[in-house]
Amino acid sequence: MAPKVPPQPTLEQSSTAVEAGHGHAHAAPPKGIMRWLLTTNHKEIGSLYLIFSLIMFFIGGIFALVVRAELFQPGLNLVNPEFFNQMTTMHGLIMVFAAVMPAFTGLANWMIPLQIGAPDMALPRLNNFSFWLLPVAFTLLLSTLFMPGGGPNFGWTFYAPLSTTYAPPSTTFFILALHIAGVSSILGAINIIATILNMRAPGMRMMDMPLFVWTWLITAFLLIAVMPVLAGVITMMLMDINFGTSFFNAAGGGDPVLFQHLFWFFGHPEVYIMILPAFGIVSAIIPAFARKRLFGYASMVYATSAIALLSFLVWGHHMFAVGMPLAGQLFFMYSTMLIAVPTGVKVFNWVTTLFRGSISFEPPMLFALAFVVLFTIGGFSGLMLAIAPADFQYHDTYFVVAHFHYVLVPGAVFSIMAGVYFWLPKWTGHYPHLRLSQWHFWLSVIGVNLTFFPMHFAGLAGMPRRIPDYALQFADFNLVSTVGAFMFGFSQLLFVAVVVLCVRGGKKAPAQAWGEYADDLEWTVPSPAPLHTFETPPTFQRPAH
Amino acid sequence: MWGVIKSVLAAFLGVQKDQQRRADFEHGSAAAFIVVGVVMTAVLVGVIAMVAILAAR
Amino acid sequence: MSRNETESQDVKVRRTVWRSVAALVGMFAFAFALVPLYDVFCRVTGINGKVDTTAQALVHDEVDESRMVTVQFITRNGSGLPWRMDVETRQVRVHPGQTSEVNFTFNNQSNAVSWGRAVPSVSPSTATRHVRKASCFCFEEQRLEAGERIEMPLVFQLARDLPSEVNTVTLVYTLYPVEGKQQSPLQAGVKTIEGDEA
Amino acid sequence: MRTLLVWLAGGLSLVGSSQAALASGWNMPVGVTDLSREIYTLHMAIFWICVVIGVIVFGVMFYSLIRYRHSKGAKAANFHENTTVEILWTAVPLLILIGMAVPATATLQKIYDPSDAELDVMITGQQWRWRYEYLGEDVAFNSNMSTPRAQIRGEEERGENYLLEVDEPLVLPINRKVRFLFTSDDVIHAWWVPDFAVKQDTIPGFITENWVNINEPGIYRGQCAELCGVDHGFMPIVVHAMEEDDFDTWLAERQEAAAEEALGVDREWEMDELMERGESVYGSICSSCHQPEGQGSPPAFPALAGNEEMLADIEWHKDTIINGVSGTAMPSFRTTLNPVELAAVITYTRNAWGNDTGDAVQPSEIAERLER
Repeated sequence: MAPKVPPQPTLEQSSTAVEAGHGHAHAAPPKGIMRWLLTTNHKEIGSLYLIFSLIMFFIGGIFALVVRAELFQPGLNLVNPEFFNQMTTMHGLIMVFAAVMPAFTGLANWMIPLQIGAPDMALPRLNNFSFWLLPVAFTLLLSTLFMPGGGPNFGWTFYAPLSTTYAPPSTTFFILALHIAGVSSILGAINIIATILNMRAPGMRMMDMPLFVWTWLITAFLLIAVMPVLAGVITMMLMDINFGTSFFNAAGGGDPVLFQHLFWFFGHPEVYIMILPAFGIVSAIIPAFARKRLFGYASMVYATSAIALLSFLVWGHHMFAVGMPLAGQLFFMYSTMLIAVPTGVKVFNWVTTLFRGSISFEPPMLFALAFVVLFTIGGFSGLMLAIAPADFQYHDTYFVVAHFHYVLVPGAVFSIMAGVYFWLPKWTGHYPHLRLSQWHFWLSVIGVNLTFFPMHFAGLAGMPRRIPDYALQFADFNLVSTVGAFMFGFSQLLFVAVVVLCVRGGKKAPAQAWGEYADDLEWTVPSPAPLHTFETPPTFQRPAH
Repeated sequence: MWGVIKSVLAAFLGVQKDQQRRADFEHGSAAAFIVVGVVMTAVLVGVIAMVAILAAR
Repeated sequence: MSRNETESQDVKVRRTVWRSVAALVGMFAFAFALVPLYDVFCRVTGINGKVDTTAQALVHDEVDESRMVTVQFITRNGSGLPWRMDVETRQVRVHPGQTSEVNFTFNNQSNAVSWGRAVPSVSPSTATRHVRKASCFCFEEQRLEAGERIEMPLVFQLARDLPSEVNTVTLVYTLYPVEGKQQSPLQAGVKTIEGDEA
Repeated sequence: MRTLLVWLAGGLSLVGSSQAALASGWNMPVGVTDLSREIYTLHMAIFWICVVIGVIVFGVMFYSLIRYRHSKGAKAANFHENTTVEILWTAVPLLILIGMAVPATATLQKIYDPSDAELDVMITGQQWRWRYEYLGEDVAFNSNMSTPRAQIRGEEERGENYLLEVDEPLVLPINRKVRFLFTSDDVIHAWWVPDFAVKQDTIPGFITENWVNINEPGIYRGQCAELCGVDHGFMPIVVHAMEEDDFDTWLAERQEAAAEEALGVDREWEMDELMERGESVYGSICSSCHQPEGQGSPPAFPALAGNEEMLADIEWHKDTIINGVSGTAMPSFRTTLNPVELAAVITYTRNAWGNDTGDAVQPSEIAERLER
């Protein structure tokens, strides 16, 4: 299956000291599209991942705007409920599996080898393969929208039996697409683990690694632990749909609730898969612009591991309304409340890093600061949701929608943007356009809060999730949300503009682009980073301060 | 061994002195920490489950 | 980097990869293992009102005459089975420890043979473990000829250690067709022909 | 310490409830049961705890952002760990959480008390309506959304209870413990009335339970809270809570009406009568899937207008409606519709929208078929 790959460059010359653009002794890469199809270079694959996820972010965003436009006013105004359900489902699936996860994988591809002083990923050809699985998977997934009966319409959580016995015929393709995307994530995770464990620069121990590398290592372990469970669940669905088994079908002695247990056993760690790398990015940016070492590096590592372990024990809090016995309800309530402690530790560490620093507000810092505030708000609503009796009122309402969007949009997505702004000088050799970046930031922050803050109120007032039309008392909240959503959506065009402008030119950036507190290994190579770096391993020195 | 347990316990709370941490990583083996970590997670599960079952009575 | 070091790194990478793959395979298998594990867990703890479907021995110890518990029976029809299911009495009042018998009737109202299965569920879930059934049709596939009517008993007992706050136990049976075993008269004919050829 | 925390939480929630009165429609309803009030108090307590933590954390953060600006010449300090502080900020949240877990556990224990119910109501979710059965009382009915489609499409002005109104509300007595048994005929739904703080999934093939003891008479509205297909947004719940005497009168009336309807089975029905009744049954039960004009929405919901299989074989037609089709969204209507309704709707679908077969199916015929 793996594409034919050009011969590996031989190690003749250290390129760290060599200026980009000349002096390369490498075999000339294939030209045009073949270059991208066949590339095994971690930087190029990283760029591919990032471009792919940006495209998917817009596609998922358009779906979200269809949903928001329909909800602008009461009544069925634009789309029918059937298509509305397909839009909510596709929005969730695309954003989770095709936008946020590949974006983090892209950043990992670009930055992990640079941050640990490795010449490339451990398995470059596998790397190429795992990327190219993604366009296949999501072209297939998107094509289900045009199939008879439409695409998946059962929500991104695809609860059985709505997703099995009562599903549209295209569900088999949905399962196949998810399988392919899952294989891609798993291969990516194996590659990252192999790289981090084996390819660190001499002298760099685990506890010397930048936090982005640490959080990704833990994320990769989570991926290996839970993606096979997802694969198992969708395989069971496939068998229920096509081969007459009854895993989730009560008529044959199965149990629909089992589906939810299995799904959330995957699903809750999945939530952390989407946020742990964000912690790593923010932990790199805040010290850089506070000009002060990160407070409690070790406790950050430990807290991340603790969150990862605890994430396997809390899945039942998604299911407080299915009728679990009291002891189960209490178990999941307690364990969920417990997970707030290490998460709190992280926030306290960031704030203490800021305390008595020397703070400036460059674009990456703006996004990182917004991340800390807004992610914490999402954490608070998460804590409220953990209280099982109160969850009977919150469950499956817009309060939940507000909660997880606060964690995922100004959480995961803002951290990705912060990371992109932070590393753009390294990638392109230019600083991002300052004014445009600031406009992008402020419009995004205002848009995000306009969109998602009113959802708290709508949910508390009683608006259920995933409805295409609503009672009149929710009208004002929804109107504001829709306005905010369009503002947020269109302001992302500025992001594209900033990135494109930055690639084409702008203020030149030096190797150490963000000052002496952004001092991980990636800042020792020239900006822009040449195609091949660290072919001679650097000597790792612990930071002086 | 006690040192390892203490370190892992500290890790659960997210508290660890830099010095202690350096000591851990110079002397202890990674495997020991992972094993103790998993065992402690199991213990934690047991404790939460016990509290939950007691409270459910 | 010397040739030797590169090789040793390759070996290390390979080892990491194989370990990851082993973990992957393990987790995939674990996902499937969760299905029976969950089942066992449910039966042991009574979560979900999932009932032990094997016949259990009744315990002949003292009847707790100080307590009366109402046992309700509800029958429901899942879609696609032309049967009528009835229970002779909608509810009985019993003492914990007392053995009772209730008759259920199944009636195939179509003019073709068909298979059905009654799926049981108990509420409240804390009571599930304390319902002992000596004879039960639950989960067993039943075959009824066209127009056939059968009567089946449920012999049960509530355990004496039924939690004290439970004073009503509800048993619901939902009748479902057995997938792949239903046949219209036409299909039955086709099947015979195929059988002949074989 | 624990009591202190509980008091603190209680005190804070008092502040909260006075504010909530000002901003009703922005917050969780206090509700009309003891438990809903307790849950509201928990909600406000945890909310104010979050606010206090938020004020402290964001306070320190924004103070730092303003006070230690690089542009104002701030010089960074050089510290990066402090075990005392770290232990403190791990231990304090832990204590706060324990303080929250205690009252939450107490409330959960009350919710999980199934004892001493005076009335049992079985609630069945079905795409896309609710069915209520008063167990042992011989009263059962379906509850469909009654908001006209024209309002949804914006062709009519929307009423006050747009999307939150039904043809037949669930009627319950106040001051009696009512036990609900939940199940579903097809997919998972969730029955939710915010004023009762009851939200329970209905799971096909399984039964779950919950209960309510309403303190005040009134009309309470809720919605399905689990995605259940196309019309998930259109299966509201309305509960009419009555004084106990009024409830008993209502129940007796319903029993009488059911008995009367049963008498109608034996007589011969005219075609017009059947068509009229059938149209109303079709409108409330069938049209959400098979569409008002019988055009269906294939492949999930076949068209009935001009459906050759159905028109050619009346026995198959009756069989399909009475028993449903396994593995599809077509449920069994054996018990959810009475013989009159079954006969009427079969007659209607065989004669409406140009299906003019002229067949009139008599209720007595259906009743005989159900009994045989």
